[in-house]
Amino acid sequence: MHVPDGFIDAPVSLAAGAVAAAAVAVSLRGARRELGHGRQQAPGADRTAPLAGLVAAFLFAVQMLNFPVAAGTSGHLLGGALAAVLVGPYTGVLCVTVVLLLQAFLFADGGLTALGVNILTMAVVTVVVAYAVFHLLQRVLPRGRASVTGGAFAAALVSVPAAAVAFTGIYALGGTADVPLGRVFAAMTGVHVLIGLGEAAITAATVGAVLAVRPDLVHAAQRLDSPLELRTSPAPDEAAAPRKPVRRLWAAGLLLALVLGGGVSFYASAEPDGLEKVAADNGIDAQEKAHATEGSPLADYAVTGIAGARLSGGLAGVVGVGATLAVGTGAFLAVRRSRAAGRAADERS
Amino acid sequence: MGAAPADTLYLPVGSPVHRLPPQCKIAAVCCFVVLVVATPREAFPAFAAYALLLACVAAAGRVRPGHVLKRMLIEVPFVAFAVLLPFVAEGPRTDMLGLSVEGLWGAWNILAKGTLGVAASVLLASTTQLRSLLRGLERLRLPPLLVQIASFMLRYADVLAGELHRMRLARLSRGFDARGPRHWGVLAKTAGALFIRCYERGERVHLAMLSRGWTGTMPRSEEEAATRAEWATAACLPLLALLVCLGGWTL
Amino acid sequence: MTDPPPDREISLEVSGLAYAYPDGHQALFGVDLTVERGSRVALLGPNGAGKTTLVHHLNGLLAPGAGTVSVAGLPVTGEHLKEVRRRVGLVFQDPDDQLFMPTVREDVAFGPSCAGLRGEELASRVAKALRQVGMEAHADRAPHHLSFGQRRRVAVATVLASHPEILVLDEPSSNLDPAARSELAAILRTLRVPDADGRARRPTVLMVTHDLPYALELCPRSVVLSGGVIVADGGTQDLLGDAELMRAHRLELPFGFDPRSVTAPAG
Amino acid sequence: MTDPPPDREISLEVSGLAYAYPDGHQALFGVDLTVERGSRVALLGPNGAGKTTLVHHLNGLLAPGAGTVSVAGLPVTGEHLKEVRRRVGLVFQDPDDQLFMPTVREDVAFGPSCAGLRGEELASRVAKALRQVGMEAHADRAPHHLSFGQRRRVAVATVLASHPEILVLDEPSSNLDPAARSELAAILRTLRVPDADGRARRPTVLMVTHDLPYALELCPRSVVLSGGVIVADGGTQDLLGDAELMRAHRLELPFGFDPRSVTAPAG
Ligand SMILES: Nc1ncnc2c1ncn2[C@@H]1O[C@H](COP(=O)(O)OP(=O)(O)OP(=O)(O)O)[C@@H](O)[C@H]1O
Ligand SMILES: Nc1ncnc2c1ncn2[C@@H]1O[C@H](COP(=O)(O)OP(=O)(O)OP(=O)(O)O)[C@@H](O)[C@H]1O
Ligand SMILES: [Mg+2]
Ligand SMILES: [Mg+2]
Repeated sequence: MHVPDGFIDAPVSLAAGAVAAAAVAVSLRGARRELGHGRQQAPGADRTAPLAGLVAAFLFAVQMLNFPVAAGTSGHLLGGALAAVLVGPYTGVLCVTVVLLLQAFLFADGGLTALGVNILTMAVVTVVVAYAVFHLLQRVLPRGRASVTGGAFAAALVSVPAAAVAFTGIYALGGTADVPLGRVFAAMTGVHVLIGLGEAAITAATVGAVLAVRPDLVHAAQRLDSPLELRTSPAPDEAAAPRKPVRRLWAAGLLLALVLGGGVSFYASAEPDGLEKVAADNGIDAQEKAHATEGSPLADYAVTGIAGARLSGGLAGVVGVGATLAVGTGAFLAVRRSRAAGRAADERS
Repeated sequence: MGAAPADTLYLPVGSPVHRLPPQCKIAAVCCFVVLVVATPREAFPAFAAYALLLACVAAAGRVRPGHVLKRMLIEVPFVAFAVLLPFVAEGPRTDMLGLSVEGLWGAWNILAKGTLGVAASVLLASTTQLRSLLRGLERLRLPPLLVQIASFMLRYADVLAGELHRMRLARLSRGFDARGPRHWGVLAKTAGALFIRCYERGERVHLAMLSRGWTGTMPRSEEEAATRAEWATAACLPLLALLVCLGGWTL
Repeated sequence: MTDPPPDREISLEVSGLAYAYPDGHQALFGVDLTVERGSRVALLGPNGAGKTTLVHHLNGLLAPGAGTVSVAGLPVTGEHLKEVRRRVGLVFQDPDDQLFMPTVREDVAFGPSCAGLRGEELASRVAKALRQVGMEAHADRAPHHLSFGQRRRVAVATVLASHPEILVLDEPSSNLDPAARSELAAILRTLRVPDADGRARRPTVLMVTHDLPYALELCPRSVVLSGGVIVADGGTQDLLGDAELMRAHRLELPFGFDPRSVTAPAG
Repeated sequence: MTDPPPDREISLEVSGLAYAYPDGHQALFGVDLTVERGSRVALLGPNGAGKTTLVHHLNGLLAPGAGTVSVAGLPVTGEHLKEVRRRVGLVFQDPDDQLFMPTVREDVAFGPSCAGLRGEELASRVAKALRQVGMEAHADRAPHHLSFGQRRRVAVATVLASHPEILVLDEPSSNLDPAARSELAAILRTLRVPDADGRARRPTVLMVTHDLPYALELCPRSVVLSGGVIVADGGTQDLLGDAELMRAHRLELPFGFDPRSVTAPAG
């Protein structure tokens, strides 16, 4: 859903930029408060940047799980809901913003002039909507881990179509192509409800896994604190009764498996023989595969993230440029023809 | 770490473009793209002129055309979208194929501007090192907290890659190979565990930094602000683009 | 080395192995090594000698730049990789490299279940391996929440549970407490693994270590790798007694230890 | 323990320290420990005893659940953290946790440059630390491309370069080759660090280790931590000689080593 340059006209892009900047400024203030506590934290240390950076890196990695949803549109995790639940709304906005910023500058994913639009829809709207939904649900649902996981699921599910709606709104104001708005709306929300399902399942699975092992890391969850025991000689039997996070993790894993399976099989349906390949290329192994001994998700961005193994090298670039020229020529011819028609009409009258 | 991600994006050839301070380049590219977007879509020669400008920059930066094209893969989803436009848009239709005229215009607009935007960003990323890009953004008054989050993100991207790599080797050495849907469960579980693993590894790295006296800002070598001459050099691109843009409006 | 008599099976055979890492750093410069089935061999050498690099080749995690590696007669390439990995159990030098599942139990079960084990049999295999390293009490915890030494033990358990015919251990005793160290030695000495015909046989053990007394205690034969080549190969007691050789390859004997004063326990 | 005589400076003072990890697992149950300035103390104990947890408190990386920690008279809390971390140099048990910069040189320079060192002085400090651990040749490589033992050495160098008045080392000798091990011992024995008045003084050393002979060689005093509490504290030779105590806490002496037969080198 990264909007490129030229999709939204200049004035609206700039206005969106201004609004996004304001939202980021607000988040900057809020974030310092948000990440300033937690038990694991070293007293007084400033962990905002490192931990937000880590969440951003994770979002960046999961955003590379790209799966085409319908012709020409590919879905990937937006991550807004995940960020909102894990680190809170303000830091969440910052994390997603940073991801978008780096994607635009380092990988040309999303236009520079469209940065405002992208931040507004994918960082601000998703995070705010997700957090609102999540917060609301936490109020009504009974306290407990299941509620947190369920809340995360719902929040993510709603956040993605919300972003699509926001985008449609912006498009209505400053879209450059005259596509019927109703259709844009229907297509966008339709597709994004699908993407939202994927997003919701992955978000819930991740939050569930984190809850099971490190509940303190989930910004929105209350911690189950037990008082410290003090003694002066070693315990007779060191083996404290272990808790059992197994089942939850298993469930989370299964859920995630279903979703990834679903997403990936979309891909695979076009290429049934490639099932195995796709599982390896687009599954979790995506980033690790190309660089067996060294590398970074960043390095593989264009290759595995965007076009998979099917389009190689410059071919796709050539296709892009070729298509640009072809459409341009078409438009040019159309203009000439309509001008000529106009002139003919003038002459006749 | 740090150096690795730059390997495939950044082209380490010394050129005048590479040597320009990052903040100048970023500002120039941003202005350029804004101008491109602001150009009326009917001004065909203007777009040709923009493309020519970028080609000149690429030549000056010794960036091979193949490199730019390869990086432009990113555009593919939108090329597909644009190709659909002429079929779905409203308004009068052409005689050939019954395409929507308005749709054709829309497609052309998106593709031309999008392509130029992508090419400009690719040139920026090819001639500017990751870390100096961040420094440039910082100099352009991007809030320091955002810059810090970004630099940590880049560092942790390596942690993440490292963890993924370790997990993969560990699976392999115990006889696992991903074959078909039966193994998605394992892969999915890996994804779930990845977050915690990375988070905790990141936490430990952060602790290590703290224990060596880190207080929130990376130590970095002082460097001077860009000179007037450097700003002037970088300004060539947007200035020429401004001329082109104005030309486009007056045509 | 002379050719082994024909009735002796060869577990590991490395010849002319050279390898350079992708960053261009060459770590191995032509390594030849033969290990007989059922024997225990220590691989000694200074830091950065290439021990880990060599060991990763034995499991096909790295592909030789030059030379060949074969395991139990199978060349370690493409089609045989799966079989080779089934036969070779590798304990990584860094336990974090080895453990990746959400709980200790699942991690230990991973290898056997990849090999097709299920249900009761799997559970008992896992329980036994965890008992051997004294980690039953922690079976349901997350591996990355354990102490370093506990993680090392789980790493050993993951391999024990797979019943590999060849055990390759990269510094298994580091970060273990002294009791765990000698328990591990006892395990390695008494371990028997069923072979293809179901007979219990002694597994082949190749152990990288910097702990020379430990090598002497466990391995009758030692090989010294230094600077990417094998520089010595022979009886452990002889090698450790050769002060000049030891010094030349940064293998000084520890404080208060004399290799000639002790005899290795039998087994 | 009785109160130390008033003229002795106290480097580390821990009292009633208890801590539970965020997943609820309690690791320390009330630890009391006092270490005098300039002394070398070994911290022994089985895997999972809580040694690493304790050590992380000495640098303010973990905040006590109960009890207090103070370093050189400063309580390890909020406003003093910066000063405490300047004074305490911590070598992590896992070198991968410690090394995070793109090159070895930058990593070693990180600490001193956080403390404000620049230019020539910084460069010579870094060069010296790398020379001490024998890693000058690798200064421009990436830390994660080194062998495990090489990474451990760089981790030690990062701390040496910061000239800390108190050195806390978590299993510094594991994965080091035997020569590097005794070089490290020599470094620790001869290290002098300038104090506030510029006089060269012996740093306080607290070393976690499972290598009992090494502890005896280096540290006159030992403390045994087991099950999250201190169970013994005294002269190393005495403690190692107490077979029952050792056995009870999984600290068997290694094969071929008799603590009574040797005397620790002076220094
Ligand atoms: N991933 C890597 N990339 C580049 N070089 C590497 C990598 N891993 C190891 N090396 C280099 O290869 C050489 C051999 O490394 P290896 O890890 O095999 O040593 P080792 O004998 O296992 O040492 P140690 O006892 O310290 O574990 C070293 O010089 C090391 O710096
Ligand atoms: N991050 C963590 N989360 C939860 N529990 C932990 C964590 N780290 C350690 N523990 C537990 O706390 C206890 C003490 O761990 P610690 O790492 O301090 O042991 P240690 O004495 O350093 O052991 P070793 O000799 O193996 O390094 C162990 O039982 C361990 O399982
Ligand atoms: Mg090694
Ligand atoms: Mg420890």
